[in-house]
Amino acid sequence: MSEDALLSVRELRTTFRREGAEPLTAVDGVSFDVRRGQALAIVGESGSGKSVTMRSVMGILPRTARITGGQALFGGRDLLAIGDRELRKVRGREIAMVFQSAMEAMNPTLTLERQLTEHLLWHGICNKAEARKRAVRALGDVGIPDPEKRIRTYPFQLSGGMRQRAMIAMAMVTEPALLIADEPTTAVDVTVQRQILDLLAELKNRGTGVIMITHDLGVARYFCDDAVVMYAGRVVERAPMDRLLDDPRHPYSVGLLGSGVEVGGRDLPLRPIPGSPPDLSHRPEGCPFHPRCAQAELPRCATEQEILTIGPGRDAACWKVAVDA
Amino acid sequence: MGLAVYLGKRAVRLVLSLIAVSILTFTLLQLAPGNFADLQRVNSGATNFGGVGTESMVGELESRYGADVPVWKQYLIFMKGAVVWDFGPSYKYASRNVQDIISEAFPVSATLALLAVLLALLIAVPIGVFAALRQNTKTDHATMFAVTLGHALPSYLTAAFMILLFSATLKLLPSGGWNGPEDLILPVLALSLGPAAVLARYVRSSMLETLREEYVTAALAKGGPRRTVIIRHALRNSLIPLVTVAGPLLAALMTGTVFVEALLRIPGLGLYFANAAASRDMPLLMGTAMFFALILMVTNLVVDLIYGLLDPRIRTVGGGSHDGH
Amino acid sequence: MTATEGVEAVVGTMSTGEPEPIERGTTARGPWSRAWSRFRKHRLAFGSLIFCALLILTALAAPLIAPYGYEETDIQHKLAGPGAPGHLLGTDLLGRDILSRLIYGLQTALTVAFGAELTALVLALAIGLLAGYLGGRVESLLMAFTDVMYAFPSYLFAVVMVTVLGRSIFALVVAIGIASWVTQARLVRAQVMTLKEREYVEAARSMGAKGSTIAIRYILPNAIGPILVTTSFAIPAAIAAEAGLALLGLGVQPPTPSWGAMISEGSRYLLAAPHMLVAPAVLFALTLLAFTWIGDGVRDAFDPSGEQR
Amino acid sequence: MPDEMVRAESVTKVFRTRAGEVRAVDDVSLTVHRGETLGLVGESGSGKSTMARLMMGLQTPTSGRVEFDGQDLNKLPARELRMLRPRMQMVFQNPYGSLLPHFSAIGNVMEPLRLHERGDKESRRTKALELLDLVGINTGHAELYPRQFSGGQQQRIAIARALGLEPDLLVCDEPTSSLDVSIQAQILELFTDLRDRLGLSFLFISHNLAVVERLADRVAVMNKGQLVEESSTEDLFRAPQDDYTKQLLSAVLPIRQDSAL
Repeated sequence: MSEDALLSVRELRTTFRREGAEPLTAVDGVSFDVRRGQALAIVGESGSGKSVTMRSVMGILPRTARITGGQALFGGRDLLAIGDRELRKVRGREIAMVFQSAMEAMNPTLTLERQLTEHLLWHGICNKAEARKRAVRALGDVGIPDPEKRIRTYPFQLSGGMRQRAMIAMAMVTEPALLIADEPTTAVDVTVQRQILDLLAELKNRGTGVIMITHDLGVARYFCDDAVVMYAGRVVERAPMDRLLDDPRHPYSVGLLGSGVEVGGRDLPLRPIPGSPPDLSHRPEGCPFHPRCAQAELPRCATEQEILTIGPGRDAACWKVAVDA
Repeated sequence: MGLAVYLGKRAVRLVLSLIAVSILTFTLLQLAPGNFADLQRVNSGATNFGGVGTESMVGELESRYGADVPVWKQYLIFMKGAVVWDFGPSYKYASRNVQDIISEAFPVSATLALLAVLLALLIAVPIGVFAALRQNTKTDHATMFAVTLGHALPSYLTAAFMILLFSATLKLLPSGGWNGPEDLILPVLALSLGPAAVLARYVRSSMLETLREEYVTAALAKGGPRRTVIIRHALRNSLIPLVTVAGPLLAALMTGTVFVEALLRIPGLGLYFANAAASRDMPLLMGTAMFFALILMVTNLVVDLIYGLLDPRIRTVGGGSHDGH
Repeated sequence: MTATEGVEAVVGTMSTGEPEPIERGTTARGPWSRAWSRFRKHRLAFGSLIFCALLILTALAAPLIAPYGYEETDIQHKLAGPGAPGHLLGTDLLGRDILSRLIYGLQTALTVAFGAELTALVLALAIGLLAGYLGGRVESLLMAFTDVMYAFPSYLFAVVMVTVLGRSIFALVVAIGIASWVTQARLVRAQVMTLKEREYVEAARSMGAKGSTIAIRYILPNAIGPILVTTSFAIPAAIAAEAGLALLGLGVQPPTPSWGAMISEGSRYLLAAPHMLVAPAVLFALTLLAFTWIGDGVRDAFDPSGEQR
Repeated sequence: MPDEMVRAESVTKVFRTRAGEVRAVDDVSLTVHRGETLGLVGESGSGKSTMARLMMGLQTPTSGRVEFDGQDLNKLPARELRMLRPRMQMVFQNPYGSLLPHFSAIGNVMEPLRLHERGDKESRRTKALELLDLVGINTGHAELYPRQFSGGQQQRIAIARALGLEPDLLVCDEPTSSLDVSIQAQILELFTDLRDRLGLSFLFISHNLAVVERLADRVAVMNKGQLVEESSTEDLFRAPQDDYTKQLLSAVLPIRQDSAL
């Protein structure tokens, strides 16, 4: 499975140090693969650990965080083992990142030019004049009109949609093999959302692998090929995107879909999951979802959880699903 | 809003504030007990005037100091002079005009204040950045402890400890006076510690705030070397608001050197002001108060302008949003 | 790894929903009880609180504790060093007991500081709340006035006030109080302005609450934390201001003792009698530090992330 | 009894900012009928939140009038407007921000009852406990403070508070958009349940078309301060007339394979 994978994450575990308390496990044994020219959705609600997972791979966690186990294989190297110096050469050059809000992810006091060219220079990809040319081209590619002029402006002088495009240009200017997009459309209006996704789809068609972190199942379905569902720091289900949405298996995935409202679904009954996601410092033993799960069977669900293969390219972290399959 | 309009508005506000300050001070001083001729007598050391001669003498003095006209007229006369830099003769230093005293004594205070602020910045910026980068470590706590000391002790108390140490015990430095460059050392050191503490605390928290910004993470995600990211993205943006603190500190120091001047017998403007108050030298008191208020206001205005220049967000809006305090 | 973020920051960036980390638990803990338990954990602040309580008791009971009156002279022992018979900290130029004068000086310092800060707080609260809450023309007027006062260096104003009112404790309270209310009024107003934008104020309006109810029952309790922080730092500042004015010869009328005057005197006889400077300077420094540490504790109690300045 | 609960008649709201005048709401007429749920849809900056505040009488329109049950809100003296408030209540986007942080959950729910002097302290307490129970908050947690609850629970408390005065009209401004999907579904269920049980009139504001479709009887669409379309929910989603509405609808990304679109 991982032979043609661009990035293979295996058993990743990340914890956060806390003052006067046990470390908090934010990511617990997460594994997945991303292939060239394909998009993987990491789906989950707040606190599910989806952002921390990707920040662990990128090595941009806060100081209080520690990666305590796992591998992230990329181009024959384990990103978690090569050290910050080597990782820095990958970061921004071979793996780039797009954030939720360009307003926050772009420095308000530096011009677009500075921000779109600085990493070309850091990585020694080209000289300053060439970098500027590439930056202008990148801005044009993402559909910003008059890029020659716009490159001299500051991020706050652009509209929300344009700013988001500029951030994508900033990520793409080094032509990375893998793009990590962290909720790239959450902060924009629906009418802009589609344009941003189409822009990213173009990159995908050119062979870039994409990991998209999202809580929006509609966005995931529109853009992604495969999906990983996370809950309380763990992967609960992994499946091709369409299969997940049309035939979810893990009780949490089922609940998530039952909670999602969509246009045209007025007469479908809502089936919300009762209760709220656990506080990571009080994560239930065994399957973290069992206290909210209608099908939970004690004591087994409260003591163990393992990931079982339930079909081609499909796994679920629920023994009951495997029994049914 | 154009810069010219903005400047014009600020200038009008400044003049109005100055007028308000002058009326306030003038009125208050009118309420002070005793007429100025009594004071004149006290100041000249005479004890038994009495008799007819005195009355004529008082009349003579009154007309010399322009006190024989109604109060409102006195105020107008004062303002008319003030506009052309003429505050009239001092009571206490009867042979000198107030403006000459200011011209002579202010450079002394200004030198002390400028040197102290420069020293404070030199101490504070590295300390603040250092503490921020090591947040919640022992180094950070120790640094912040030292900062609290600097913060809590007023300049004259620091100066007192310094003369105990450097003059009385080690006999390295003179314990006061104003004769040579070595007399600068104690007052500048003593004056700089308080501002250094304020600035260091500010730099630390501003730096912490900036380091938490998503654009710093984004810059790291682009593969920026840590040092470069810290300097170009974090430090730069966290030092911009420092102007708003350093400026008023400078202004406060320009007028706040008085205590150290008094303790170390330095002939600065502060000392004259204090003596003027103690000996009820109204023209000197009025003149210095107005001068100090002017200095404070101009400094604040300059700070706002510099702030606007440094931060493109404010620069384009026209600089009106920031108050500078 | 990036350098310097706390767990809160991560939770902040990861969460797409909840505004701040939820503190779950089954015991009800209001803002005040949380603040107090945080304050108690701040050892330096808690120790300082005890120390300052002792200082206040000493000042209240000065006549009982001080071995001599502050004017009493011992002609036999002028400029006696520390440890001289009957004079633990020595005597001054006139043979007055330094320890006794320090204790009475403490009385002066604390009376002036607390009086001044009370004055400042009342003025600041009234003006800040009115301006922040009423808005409109009242606010413009009050704030224009505050701005003028702000442009006036506070110690200059204090000096002018003492000149006008004379050298008494009352004059110092008024002078320092009036000189320091401006900063606080601006803070109160800023707080009120921030809180006024909070959704709960709009929610209260939509419930049909009156302006005065909103200002006093909803806004004030939430503004009080930051105000308390400023006030606790203002106390040592006022103590320093009293001593500073005394240093300039504008403090209380001698022979009533004041630490500033004692320091000023001490510095003049530095070489002959350094003990005259050492004792007041050290006690003064300790007092200021203790009050400042209390302020630190209060700040950490109300603003645990340490972000507000 | 007139059929109209609240009616806005060509209201315009202009805000003066440093950047110049902003027409947040531009000549909009909108009516919520008794017992119906009106959905108000728009993107950020469309003026929908301002419209909600105008209809609540929380802001004064620059021109036009708003009538609640036949009374012109902007002509009423402040005191009488306050007396009218119990009949119209509001639920906000950010539940934590809208609760009083220094009051416990039950204190928050009791506060409007206290303001309008409903019953004595004991009866207010009893009523508040009933309300908390109604919205699904464990009454054993009534003494906890807002920050000790999760976002979804905070929104439940805010709803309980809004219901305490037994309003005729409930205005909800993006009440689920700060919540996670699974929590959003719980709150939507709660709204549906409350509406059926209490017969409230609802003004429900959201940028989420699916949420509005599920709850509303009629839908109004705003864009750049103007009302661009208004019709029954069914018609609007089946056959949108306005270009902007069409654009909004076509931007929706379906989740299920068998979705109607």
